[in-house]
Parts: sequence; C-alpha cells; structure tokens
Amino acid sequence: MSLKGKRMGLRVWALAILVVVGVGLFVAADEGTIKLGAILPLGDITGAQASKAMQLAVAEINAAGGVLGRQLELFIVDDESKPDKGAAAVDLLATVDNVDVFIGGMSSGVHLGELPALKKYEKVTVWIGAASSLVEQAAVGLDWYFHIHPWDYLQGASYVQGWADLQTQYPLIKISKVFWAYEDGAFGTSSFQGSLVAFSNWLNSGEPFKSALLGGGDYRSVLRHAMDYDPDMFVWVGYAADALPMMEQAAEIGFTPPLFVGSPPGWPADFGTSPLAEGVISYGMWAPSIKDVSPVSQHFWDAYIAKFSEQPATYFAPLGYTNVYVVAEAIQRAGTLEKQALITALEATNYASPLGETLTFTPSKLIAHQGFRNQKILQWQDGQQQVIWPFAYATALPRYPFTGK
Amino acid sequence: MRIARYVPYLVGAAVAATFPLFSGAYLEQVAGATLIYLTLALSWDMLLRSGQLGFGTAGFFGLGSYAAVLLFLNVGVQPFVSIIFGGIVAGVVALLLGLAVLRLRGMYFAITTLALAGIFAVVLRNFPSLTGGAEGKMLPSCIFSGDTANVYWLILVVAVMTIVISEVFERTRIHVALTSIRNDERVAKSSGVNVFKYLVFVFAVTSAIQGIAGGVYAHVFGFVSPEGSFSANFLLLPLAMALLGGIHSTWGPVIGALVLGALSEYLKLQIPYGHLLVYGAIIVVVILFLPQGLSGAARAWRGRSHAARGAR
Amino acid sequence: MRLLRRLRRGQVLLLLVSLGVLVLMMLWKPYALIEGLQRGGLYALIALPMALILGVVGIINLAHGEFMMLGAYFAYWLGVYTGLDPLVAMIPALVAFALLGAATYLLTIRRALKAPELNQLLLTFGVAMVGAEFANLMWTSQPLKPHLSYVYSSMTLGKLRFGAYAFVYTVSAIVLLVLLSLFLRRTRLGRAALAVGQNPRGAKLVGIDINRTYLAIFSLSIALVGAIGAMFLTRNSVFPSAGSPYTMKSFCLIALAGIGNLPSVVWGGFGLGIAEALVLSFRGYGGWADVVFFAVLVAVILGRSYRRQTA
Amino acid sequence: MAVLRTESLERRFGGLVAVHDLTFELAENEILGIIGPNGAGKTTAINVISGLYMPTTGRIFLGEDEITYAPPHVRCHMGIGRTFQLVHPLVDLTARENIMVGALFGRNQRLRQARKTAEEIAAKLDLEGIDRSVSDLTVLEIKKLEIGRALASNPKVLFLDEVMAGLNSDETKAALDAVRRIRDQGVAICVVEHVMSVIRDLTDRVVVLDGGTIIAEGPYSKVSADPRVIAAYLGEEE
Repeated sequence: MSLKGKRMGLRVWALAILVVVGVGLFVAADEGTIKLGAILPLGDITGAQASKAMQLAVAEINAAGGVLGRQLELFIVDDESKPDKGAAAVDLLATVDNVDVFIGGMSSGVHLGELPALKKYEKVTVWIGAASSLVEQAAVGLDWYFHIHPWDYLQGASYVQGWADLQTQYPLIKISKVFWAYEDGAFGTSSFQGSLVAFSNWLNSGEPFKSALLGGGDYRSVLRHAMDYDPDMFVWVGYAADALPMMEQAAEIGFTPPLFVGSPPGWPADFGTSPLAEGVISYGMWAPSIKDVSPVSQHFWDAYIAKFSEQPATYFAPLGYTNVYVVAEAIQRAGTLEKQALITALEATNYASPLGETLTFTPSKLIAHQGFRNQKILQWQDGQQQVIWPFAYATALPRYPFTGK
Repeated sequence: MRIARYVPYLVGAAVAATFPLFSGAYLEQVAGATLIYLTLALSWDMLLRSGQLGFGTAGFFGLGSYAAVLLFLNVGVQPFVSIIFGGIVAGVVALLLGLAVLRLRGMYFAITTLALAGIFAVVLRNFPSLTGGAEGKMLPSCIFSGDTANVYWLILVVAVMTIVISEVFERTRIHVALTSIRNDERVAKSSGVNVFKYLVFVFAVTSAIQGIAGGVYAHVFGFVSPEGSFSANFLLLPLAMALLGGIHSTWGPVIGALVLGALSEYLKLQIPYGHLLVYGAIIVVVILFLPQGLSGAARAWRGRSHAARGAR
Repeated sequence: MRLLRRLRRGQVLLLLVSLGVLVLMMLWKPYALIEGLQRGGLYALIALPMALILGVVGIINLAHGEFMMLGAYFAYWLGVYTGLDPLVAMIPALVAFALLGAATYLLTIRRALKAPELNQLLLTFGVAMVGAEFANLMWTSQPLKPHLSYVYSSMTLGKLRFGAYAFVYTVSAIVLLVLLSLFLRRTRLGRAALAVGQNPRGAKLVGIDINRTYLAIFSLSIALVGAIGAMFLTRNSVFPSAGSPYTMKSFCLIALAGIGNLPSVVWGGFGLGIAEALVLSFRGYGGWADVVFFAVLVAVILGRSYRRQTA
Repeated sequence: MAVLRTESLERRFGGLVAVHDLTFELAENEILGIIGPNGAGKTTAINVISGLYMPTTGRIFLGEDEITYAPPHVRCHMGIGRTFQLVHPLVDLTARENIMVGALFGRNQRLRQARKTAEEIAAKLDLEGIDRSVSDLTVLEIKKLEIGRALASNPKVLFLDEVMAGLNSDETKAALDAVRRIRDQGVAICVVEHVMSVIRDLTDRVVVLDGGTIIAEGPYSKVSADPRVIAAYLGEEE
C-alpha cells in the first residue's frame, strides 16, 4: 500500500463525514415541525400504500393548520423487510432525524428485530403492523408502546364472536367441523395455532401448504384432504398470490364446502372479476365497500385516489392513515410533545377510523395499549367485498351456502 | 518504507475500533449489520479459494443462530458461550457433511450445499416443540440490551477475527494448498497435497465462522425463525459483496462488503421507492467494467500509477 | 452436451423401472401420480431453457425465473389490452423475449464472457434484481391473475376426478424436450451449439462463430422462458418475486440431471414432482415435501459421484 | 533391487481397457522410456502408478512398500513425483510458490525451508526470476517449473510425461542435460516421449505399449528394430 491508497481512504472518509453532517444540518434547520418517523417495507404494496396514506394524512392535517400550530413532518424509512434494516431505521430516525413519535410497521419478523432498538429510545411508538403474539411478549411492560393491529389471538377471538353472531342471526348457517389450510410460514402457522385455541368448541383439523409467494402453488393434496374431512367451513390462511389458484384448484377437484373462507393479508386486484370469487368469505379489517357505511372511509377513499391516482388495495392504506391521525389528535389533545402527557392523551384516543370502527386503546393479554381487537367478516358478492359482520358495519347480507359457481 | 506499508491498516484499524466514539447509534447499527455481511462474504471467499463454490452460507448462518438461541434458552449459558457453541455446531455439522459432499465439485457442490441449507430450515421448522416451528423463538432480552456501540464492538471482534483467519490462510502453507487445489487439483494431489483434508478443514472453519455470525445476529436482534434466519439474503448479498470487491483475497470481500453495505443504505435513503433497481444496475455495471472487482481495479490502477512514475 | 447419445441403454432399463413404479402408484395413490406429473411437468418445463444456457453457454442464469415472471406480466397486460388468451400470448412473448434475451446478451453477458467465471453469476444476479424491481415499480407487489375458466376443467375416470388442464405442463415439457433435441441434432445451429457446449475452443477451430451461437442460444432460451411465463400465468398468479423460486428449482433440477442432459431434466422433474406429491398425499406430512425435494437431489448427486469414482 | 515394480496392472473405464497386464520394473538410477502410439495407455499407466486412478486389478510396489491403493498425495510423500502431459502450472501462484507446493506438501517442509528449497531447485534447473508470475514464463520455463515442482517433493521415482514436447532443439538439449543431472542425484526416471531422438539419447531401457499392454521391452536399439513395434507405429501412421 502506498500513500495514494491512504489518501483515497481519507477522501472516502471525508465524503462520508460530509454526508452525515449535511444530513444533520438539513434536519436541524427544520426545528419548528413535529416529526413522525415511519418504518415500512416500501417494496411491498402494503408498506408502499401505508406510506402513501400517511403522506395523505399529513398533507391534510398540515393543510388544516397542523398540530399545535406546528406543521407535521413525516420521515419514511424502508425496512426492506429485513430486521437489521428495520433496526437501523429506528436508530436513524431516533438519532439523526430526531423524530418525536415512531409509527408504521408491517411484518412481525422485522418488528422483533426493531424492538430492541425501540426500547433504547423509549419514544412513543404507535404501531400498525406485527400481529404475532411473540411481538406482544417482547413488548410487555412498555408504557410508551401502542399497538393498533389486533394480535393473532384477538383475531381468532373476534371470528369466534363473529361466527357465533352469524349462526344466531342466520340459523341456516351451522358450523361444527372446520378444516384449516395454512401456509407453512410464521404467518399461517401462528394463525392456525391461534385458531385451534380460539375455536376449541369446534372440531378442527388442519394442514400446511406451501404458499405461491414462496414458490408453492399446488394446493390440491390439501384440498383433497379437506374434501375427505367434509367440513362445514374451509379456511385457508395464505397470501394474495394463493387466492385465485386456490379457488381454481378447489373447482378443479369439485370441492365446495358450505363456507369457503380465505384469510390473506390482501386480495389480488382482479379476484372479484373471477366467477369463482362469488360467495367466498374473507377475513380482514377493511374493504372498499366500508365507504358506503362510513363517511371517514369514503373521504379517505376519495382523497387517496385523488392524490395518488390509484385505489387503496390493502387495509394497510387506511391503517397508515389512521396511524397518523391518531398520533396527531393525541398531540393536539396533550398540547405538548412531552412523553407522559402524550401517552395519557393517546390512552384517551377515540378516533372514528376509515376502517369503520372507532379506535380506542385498552389492555390486551400482555400489553396495556392495544387498539383494534376485532376483525371483520366479509364476503365477495358480485365482484365486491361486502361486510357481513359486525352487523353494525354490514354492507350486505350473507349469501349461503358457497356453491363454487 | 516498511512502516509506511502498515499505515493504511493501522488507520483502518483505528477508525474501525473507535467508530462508535464519533458516530451515532444509526451508523453503528448500519456498520454492525455490514460487518456481519462482511464476515459472511469473507468466509464464503475463503472456501472459494479452494475452488469450491459454496451456497450453504445462509444454511450455516441459520444453523449457528438456532444452536446459539436454543442453547441460551434451554441451558441458560452466557450469550458469548452460546454464540461460540453456534459456531461449533455449524463447524461440526459442516465437518461431518463435508466428509460426504466434498467429493463433489463445481455446481454440484454448490447446489448440494444449497439443498442442505434448505433441509436445515425445513427440519428445524418441523420440530416446533424444540425450535418454535415456523414462528421461531424469541430471546427474552438482546445482548447488551441492544446497546449499539457494544454490539458494534462485538461484531467488529468477530469480523476482525475472520480477517485474521483469512490472512493466516493467505500467508501460510494453507494459501499454497488451497490455490493449488483451485488451479489444478490433480497437480495438487500429485504434489502431495491432501486435497480432501484441506477441503474438509476449510469447509468446517468457514462454516463455523458463518455459524458464529448467525449466533451474533440472533443475539443482536433477539429472535430466530426459519424464514428469517435462513433467508437467501445471507447467501446472495455476501456473494455479491465478495464478487464485487474481488475474490480470492482478504481485502476484496472486505472492500466489497463495506462499499455495498454503505451503498445499499445510502440508496435506500435517497430513493425510497425503487432503490433495489439502482442497486442491481450498479452491480451489473461494476462487474462489467471492473471484472476483477473493486480491489482488482485498485491494484491495476496502482500498478499503472507505479509504472507511470517509473517505479520498478 | 451429451444429450440423447448417452440415453440408450441405461435409459431403457430406467424407463421399465419407472413404468412399473407408475403402475403401482396409479393403483395406490392415483392423485399423487397425476398431480406429481403435472407439477413435475411445470418444474421440468421451466428448467429446460435454463439447462440449454447452462449446457451451451456455461452460465448459471440467476435471472431465469425473473424472465419467466416478466413473461407472465407480458401475457397478463397483453390480455388486458387486447383480450388475448395467455396461451395465445405465448407467440408474441416468444418474439418479444427473444429480443429481450438478445439485448440482455449483447449488453451484459457478452461483455463478461472473458471475465472470471463467477462474474457471470453475479451479473445475472444483478439482472435478476433489476428485473424483479422493475416489475415491482411498474405493477406493485400485488399479485395479478386473469380468470380463465378452462384451467379448472376436470376429468372423471371411474371414481377419480382430477384436473385435466394442468397436464399441459407435462405435455409441453415432453414436446419441448423433443423439439430441443431435434433442434440440437438436426439443425446447423443446434449442432454448432452442441459443439460449443462440449468444447468452445475446439468449436472455434472448426470455424463455428461462438459469439453468434451464444447469442442465438441465449435469445432462444429467454424467448422460451418468456413464453413459458405466459403458460405459467394460466394457473398461477404473477408478482415480482414469482420467478425467483423457480430459478433455484430449475438449477436444482439441472444439477440432478447432470449438466447437458436434457432428457433427465424432464424425467427428473417428473420424479421430483411425483415424490413431492406422494409425500403431500399423506395427511400430516406435507411439511416434509421440501425435504423430499432436497433429499432426492442430494442423494442423486452424491450417488452419481460415488458411482463415477468407483466405476 | 527395483525402486518401483508393478504386477499385472489393469485399468478399465467401463468397457474400455486402457491398461492391461502391465508388469515392469524401474531400477535405481535408471532412465526408462515408455513409448507407444497415441492411445496406447502411456498416460493412463502413469496416472494409475501416481494414484490419480485406482487400478482395476494388479499391484504396485515402491521399494518394499505396496502402494496399490494409496491415495496420490501419500504416494507423493513416499517418493513418486510426476509432471503432466499438458502442462498445468498453478497460474495464481508465483513460480517460486509452484515449486514450493512440492516441498511443502510432498516433503512436508516448513514455509521458510520450502522457499529455500524452491530457490535451490530453480538454480539447479537454470530457472531465473522465480518470483515472477507464471503468466510471464516461457514454455521452456514452465516445463522446468513442472519438473521443479515434482523434484521439490524429493522423489525416488520421477515420471516425466512428454516434457520435451514443444521445445526447440537447443531447449531440448538443455532439458536432456537437466534430466541427466537429476538422475545423477539418485532419482530413477521414467519418461514418456514422442520424440524418438530424445528416447534414443536419454533412456537406458524402453518399454513399448500398444493397446494398453507391453509389446516390447529392452534397449532402444533393440526395440526400435522389433517388427511388432514398427507395425504398431506404422498402424498409427495410416
């Protein structure tokens, strides 16, 4: 190595330091704003749309005069669906951008990697993703941690309630025997485990399959086993990529359970255009049709399309919107960014969300601040997802049984 | 002159060791993750120096993660002990498997190591009572309670240890043995090199390093899962780093890892939507125009400037 | 590329044994056999073009699956705008992806042929990244799939009811194998490709234009995999990462078959498909199907190397 | 007392018999030539004796020790050195390191010792500038390098597989001298060569192979007149 090499090294370091200092200066110049730091997987449609919905909410709030007379400033960092990148994003937002509140979130696996970093700063965190109860265990005792998305077991409990209500309301519907087909990763498996506990009064059976998302896509052996089991209800827990092929393969082997339920985090854009979609029940927190019963949802829908010329396609879009509004309103109520006051204000949240429900924070099994607990039961009818439960937000009556036509 | 040769190394070492003193948590976090990848890239290259293209990096990384976490949770040893245990498990498994698979060459070896990594993940997923199944296991607390400076130093120790091992490989008879095996295995054999012994040795050592990296990663981020711990990222990114930096040397993969680690973070902040497109394009362009990698290009450039000055 | 010549004697025996196994399975687990042939057909079909590049150009094309994914998108959007069925869209896809393949070859691969071998691996990795991310930016990660009623048409045979359409993959794999074999043995370009694959230097000595051969084979392979993407779309959703698992699967299958051995890619694909379907057919053991794939792969590769060393 | 002895060596590849009933001895300080038309099994014979291929049947002895099934690196330790027909220098090593391979692993020397050994051997072979990269060497130098690497393992028996091929007459002369000097240090040498003048000038005794088996044996003058040998070579010419 010669002096040349050293000089080059120095130049690189000088450049690196310049970049860091430059970023720091840029941030420091912007003192008057209230800073929200969002961490989302921008390469995935869930994170991309949530980030856009957050920008929408921030723009609306700022246009209306901001919060406490100050403008909101939104910092969005991509976690690339990797725990190490997520953790780095926490550190970046906390130490370089000096955000006041953390928002965002999608995958549990990434969030588990972010939590140690979040715990270092103990800033107020309002999270919309990460449903795994492992995350709840990791978040025990954090008074500054608010979790909006229902935990996996809450979702299960919610469906127990939903199906009980539906059976009471519509005596034609009878469920005692259920078959669960779940994708073999963390998402499907934990969902299945939770369901076994939640639906312990049913006769349950289940089998994993390999999701098309991970190179699978042949569900016929599982579907055949389900058919042999002859369930009153068939539930598959997988991803959007599984949706249409699952229906086609069920049709191929002639499997038409009275209730055909799909529980992906989002549906493919053109699922409704397939005749096979008719009568398929889906689980979720939101569907576009909720705008028919919720003015907030209608407003969100229109504003999102107006701003981005695309339709919100996942429930993470309204969740992201909710995320910003909940934080902004709490800061407004608290009148300050001081942590304890903000926590207290967040605890008093009562926000009519575009997801239909009003959001409040109450204790869950392990943590003090759990937001939504209920899911919705939806059904594809004539190409649209309609809410059939809770009855309060219902947009249509259930159609029963599933015919596979 | 002799001392001047070591100046860049000393400066590099000083900067690396004191990095947390003048950088914040964010840069420490990024640097720590980059050093993990650096360790993987370098260990992958160390095996490649024998001519064997290993695709098992993610597999041994994940195996080390699981071994460390399971020992830590079930026996309650010190985190450091469990990390070393993770390395030992990965190394011993590699040793035993190596006895069988190191008769293979070229892409047959590559694909077999990839398949073995796949088998590790599926087997671990299918024993939920021990391993937590598809959801994996969570640690009650992370190492150093997540303090980034200490975490950085821990990872730095692992990375430096790997660099030292790599340099030992480069400066001893191991270098001659591995290079001769890579260049012409028949010549190596006929010249007295116990090819199989060296291959098994390097495979075990590099796998153990990957296992240690996995154990560290698991302790830093506090969990293991089949999807996360065996992610293809732990194979493909180190591979890209080593190739971009320049293979068959210590400093190529090191430079490649540092450059790509910094680049990916920088691009992500500059181009929130679509940075991977640019990242991929940069990889393509660099490898087209600098076929010997960054370190090779630097060597060539230095050689030219030497020649221009009439030196030697 | 040793191809068909090696096939004769050993393969006849293999064929008889496999036929026996097939008959037994037909009686014991008919669905595992049917569905195994169908999913194995898809594996084999996608792997064949990759085997062509690996055998002739000697490159592990890590962007293989991404080209298939792009082919599926091509067919999808062609369908949206013109109403063409994906199976018909295979024809324009062939043309479009031949051009895309040629462009990729001329812009990237050709410039890396003289570089160290592994550079080409990294190069195709970069191309794969660009391809997947391009799709993500253009069409998001939300999966797309057209509705096609013929894909779930079924057949009834006695008490058996099974999908008929998915045999299109099985049949296509065999047809493609036959066409490729004919191409490689009967045409000038094909014979040149075989020669180049066996010994590039020797081929150059006898006057074969290596660069043109590489260009042709690479374009052909990408054209095929683009068209196969359209066929893939008939029964699968397309999304940016839809292709990458198939790169790995194809690579595994080719390693199982042995480089340059196209027929074994197809038989190996069928075998793996049936083995997977067989494991899946047992209740409660579905989680082990991946292990079967990998275990068969490792066993065959190790077994072959052992046989070679003792022979 | 023979340094090397084989008994009915046979090596088959599938149905092809490459070497058949190969029995010969190599005496101390002897230079033995192995000749035969292309495909006669010369290189296969060396590969079997040096351990790259295991024999299908037959036995090999190095002095008193049987080495029939010893792996190649062990045979190298025990005293079998060889070069390769198509030279395969280790291109990513320097010339010195190429020679060091033999010293390090064949003779089990330490690094420092091996560097010195490489220098000595290079000097013996008139190979200069040994810290050059292999790509800078001439054909002759690469041939010397091959021999040097084999010598560095301190062999009792040295197999030279067509080392003279591709050399001009001056170079060949230099190489012949080098080989004689090696023999004078007590190494038994077995050369495979196509150039008949080399065989004539260099060898004490010749073994003629055809179709994998020995068809003639004896001093060059005798075997070159053997009608079977002439037939074998003429057959090749046609």
